[in-house]
Amino acid sequence: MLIAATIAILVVMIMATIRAIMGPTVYDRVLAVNMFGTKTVLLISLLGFVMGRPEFLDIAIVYALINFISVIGVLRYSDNFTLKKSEAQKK
Amino acid sequence: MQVISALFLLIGSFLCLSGGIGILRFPDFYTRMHAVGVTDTLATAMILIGLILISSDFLVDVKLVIILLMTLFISPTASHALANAALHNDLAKKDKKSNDEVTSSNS
Amino acid sequence: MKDLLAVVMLLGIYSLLSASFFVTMDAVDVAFTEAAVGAGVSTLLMLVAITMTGRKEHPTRHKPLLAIVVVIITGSLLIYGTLDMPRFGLAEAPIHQHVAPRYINDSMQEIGVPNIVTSVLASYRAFDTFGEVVVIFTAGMGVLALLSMVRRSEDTENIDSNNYSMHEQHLILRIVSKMLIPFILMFAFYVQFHGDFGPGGGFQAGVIFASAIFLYTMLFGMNTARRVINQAFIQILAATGVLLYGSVGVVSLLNGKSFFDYSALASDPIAGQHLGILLIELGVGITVAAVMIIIFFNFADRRNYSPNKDSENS
Amino acid sequence: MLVHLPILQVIVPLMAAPLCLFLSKPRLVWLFALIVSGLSFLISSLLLEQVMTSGTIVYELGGWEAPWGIEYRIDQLNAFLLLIISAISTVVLFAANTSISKEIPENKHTIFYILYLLSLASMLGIVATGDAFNVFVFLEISSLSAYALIALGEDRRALWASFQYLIMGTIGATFILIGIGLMYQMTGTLNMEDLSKRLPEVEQTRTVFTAFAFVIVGVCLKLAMFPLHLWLPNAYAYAPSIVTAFFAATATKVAVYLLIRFTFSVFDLSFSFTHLPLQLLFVVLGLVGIFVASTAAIYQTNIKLLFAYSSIAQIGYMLVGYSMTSVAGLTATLLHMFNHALIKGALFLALAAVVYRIGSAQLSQFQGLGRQMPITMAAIVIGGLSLIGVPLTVGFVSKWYLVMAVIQNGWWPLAVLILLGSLLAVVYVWRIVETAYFKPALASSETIKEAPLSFLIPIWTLVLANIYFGIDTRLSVQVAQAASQSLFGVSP
Amino acid sequence: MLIGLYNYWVVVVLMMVGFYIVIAHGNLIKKIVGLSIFQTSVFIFYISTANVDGGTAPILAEGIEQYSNPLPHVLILTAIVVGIATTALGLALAVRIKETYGSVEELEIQNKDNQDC
Repeated sequence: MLIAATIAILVVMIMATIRAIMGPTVYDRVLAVNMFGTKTVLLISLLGFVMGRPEFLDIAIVYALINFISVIGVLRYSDNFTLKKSEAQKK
Repeated sequence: MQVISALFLLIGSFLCLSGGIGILRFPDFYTRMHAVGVTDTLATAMILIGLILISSDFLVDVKLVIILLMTLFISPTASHALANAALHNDLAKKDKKSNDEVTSSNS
Repeated sequence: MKDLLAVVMLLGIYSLLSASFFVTMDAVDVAFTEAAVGAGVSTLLMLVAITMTGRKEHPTRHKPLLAIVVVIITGSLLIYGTLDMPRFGLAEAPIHQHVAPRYINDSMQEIGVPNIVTSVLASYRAFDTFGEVVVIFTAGMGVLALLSMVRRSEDTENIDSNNYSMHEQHLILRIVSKMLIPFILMFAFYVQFHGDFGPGGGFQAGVIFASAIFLYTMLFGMNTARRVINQAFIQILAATGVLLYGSVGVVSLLNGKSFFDYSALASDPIAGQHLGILLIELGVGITVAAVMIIIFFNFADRRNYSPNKDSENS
Repeated sequence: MLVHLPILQVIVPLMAAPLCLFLSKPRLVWLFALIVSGLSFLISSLLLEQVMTSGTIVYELGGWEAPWGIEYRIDQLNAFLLLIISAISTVVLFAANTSISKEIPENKHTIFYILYLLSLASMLGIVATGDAFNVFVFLEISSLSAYALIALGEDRRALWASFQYLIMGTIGATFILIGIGLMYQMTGTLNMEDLSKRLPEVEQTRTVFTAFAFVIVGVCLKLAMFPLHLWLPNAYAYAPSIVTAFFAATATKVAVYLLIRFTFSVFDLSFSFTHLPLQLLFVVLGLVGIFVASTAAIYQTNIKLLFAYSSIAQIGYMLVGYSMTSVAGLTATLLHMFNHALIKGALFLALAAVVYRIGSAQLSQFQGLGRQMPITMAAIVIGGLSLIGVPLTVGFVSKWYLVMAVIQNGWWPLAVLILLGSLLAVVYVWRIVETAYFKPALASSETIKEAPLSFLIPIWTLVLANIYFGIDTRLSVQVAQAASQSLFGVSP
Repeated sequence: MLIGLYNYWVVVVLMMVGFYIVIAHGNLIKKIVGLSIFQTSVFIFYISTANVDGGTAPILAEGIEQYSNPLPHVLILTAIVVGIATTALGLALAVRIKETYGSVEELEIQNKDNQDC
């Protein structure tokens, strides 16, 4: 079952990657990356069990955190960018 | 225990897959957002609970619970922030089309 | 792909993927670092950088022919080189026969730390790690040399008004982050001191610590962050980490042992090793966290500076 | 403490760098850096003496024996290089405070010295270490500090030059990393001594061949060997003058050292030169480099660029000597490394003095400088003569040994070509002399005074060294010969 | 025999993708991204060599006999740090170049330099 779940997650990761490549808007990509990140957390947790050494879950925690921070980062900086652009258009 | 765990994992995987199909097939950003936002949290929770059920080590359980809690907090927050940002920058349906053309012609 | 923002996000995905690959290859420590550094810090830095350099790549014409030729030659040379390699995963390969067995078999008796990666990193090859800390310190100084500037008061006001509007939108974000930040800091300390037993150590802890500060800065603005963390102080901190690391070596020198010989630190060699590893990991953590913060602050600061200058020019 | 000299050599400047942040005034930092650099010069001379009397010194870091831990292994070659680097660094630093006061904003002086010390320490580290991966780590410290130092230049082109260098340098370092990885995979060890013992067993494999190719290409990128030299001229021309003086005299020498170390010590000689047409390749590339770069130098209007191209040409001479694969050839290369460091150190320092006074290194600005700054210009002239290879200067000594080595191999035409290359040097040196002495001074340059003493002392130290080692060649030749004999395994 | 090597070939392809981006693209940020890919692929190569059939992570635990080789892991930890250091410095340079030249495209920068001369 573990392996089945792992495969399912891998498939979903591929789907997310396709969406991230296709876009079309920034937000779609962010969404896809965010999804990819959460799926990676799951994948790491599952892999720990599949390989029989589940004590390395710290990595999964870091992933979750990093994922959150990078989503915030993208929003913070892409936001600012679009704001500036719209201001420029107004001028 | 094993059976219950397997059940949880199965539901989780199914939700994951449906979310994946959603992000790939839905027509515009907000519907995709809906697909991911809804399935992501629940699927993660399901799979993690499934894992907690089969783990034998206490420390591992604690870490899994931490991950679970964090996903419960972070995932909706991120989705919210994302939707908020999209809305704030006027990513309405009409804009989407023009945006679409610009990026696709470039890539 | 002409949209650099998309490129950076895909790079983030690539980084996450390679980190997952490291996990399947049993390199948990490396996966840890790659996740924190590749997916976290370097993606963030690139994001900040492209807000300044522009998001679109100009559709200039390249002359890819030469590049393709060079790449094909290099690639085929490498493929040619792989032909005589030992098969993937073969236990009889020289790589698993010569130096590594001693690390695996004896490190417990010689150093007494279950995580072999930590014992190799911090004791057998401590000097490499010292070099690594100096590399990161050099990068911090380099970024300072390139981007630091004297802050003017008008800039500061500008930032404030800019940030105010940012904050209004993200009320929920701020609350959740406020809860998360203490947790992240705690986790950083856990990683710092748990490195002997599981994946982790000074470097990873430093990055995680710094990322908590990044989160804070992104949500509450540069000025608030500056009130918490003073630029001069953080520079001193970066230097302190390197010096702490180096002074462990100097102490062993003074005790008549060779550089980084931790057995000189305590009467019992194993205890000495423990103490030495603890101290140098601390040094690594301090320097890495400080340098990451220096780099990020300088990038973020520059961001508020460049638009002003552009408008002056135009 | 004498036992610990090898590590102190590297660790003293390395630890001094962060300490600089604790000092308040830039002037104090300068003094501190100067003392540290002088100290490492002292250590390197002690080391050289120790090596010459008692042979190779091995120092095990962390008390772990060699293939498991990292070891420092100092033989004649390393000791010689250590001496060159620390000596040039000390002399150049002497003039630093005055020079950078005009070229770098005040608030960045402390950072400048930190980066300078890091750069010094890392070059010493590359040379002293006996571990292949440690080489990579220190190579990166050296590169990173170099990028930052170059980017401190006033001209905006410094930034672009630094970026190009960063791209090329990182590609080079990554190639070296790949090469080291392949070697490690075939032997299971990273220690150079151990590698040289274990490589012959697997020498015939394609993997080792690839590893060799990658290491060589990577090092040649760092070396600015002819077709891979594109990053060098701009990087040298737009960096702050002091940085140029330091790097031109030392950085490429370190790369040449790596080339020698990898081909002679890590891979054995027969592998390096018989399996591959390496000898022919290096002779041809070296010669083409000499001619192309010298010709390019003639057409430059910026003197810093001119001497930067001349540096590439000089690397060509070193490569020709190196590829003779004879004791005499290698001796010539080592001698030329030493002599070229003296020559380019003196020339670029003198240029730094000129830039300090007139704010530019354009040839047109040099008109009449022979009268305004007689002492500095005299130094440039002597340096130029040495570059050409006029008797009684160090340049002559190394050219002489090089030609002898080439003739010994029976390659007569090559000797003629080398001498022809020197003629090109005559042309570009003459252009400077002509402008400085035979053209009327510019109206704007009336007020230009002689350079301050803080420049003149280091410049003339190097110029006198140029003449001294050109007449009394015993010391330099003896060390170079001992080093190359030990590399060939010939007992002296 | 050859099947056991496919892992390395994939890595080689990845490396070459990164390498190609570095030398063929004119945008400075793209170049840095390319470098990043190139370096990460080299890391993957190193880590692949460390793998042993049936081995697990090199953290000692009871009842486990076969561990992966820890040395490449240590080397790559160092190399990752070097990578981020290079990236940070490269980006800082790119930012400064944008400020002074007004562009991050290789061709435009070269054109501006040529006009200066």
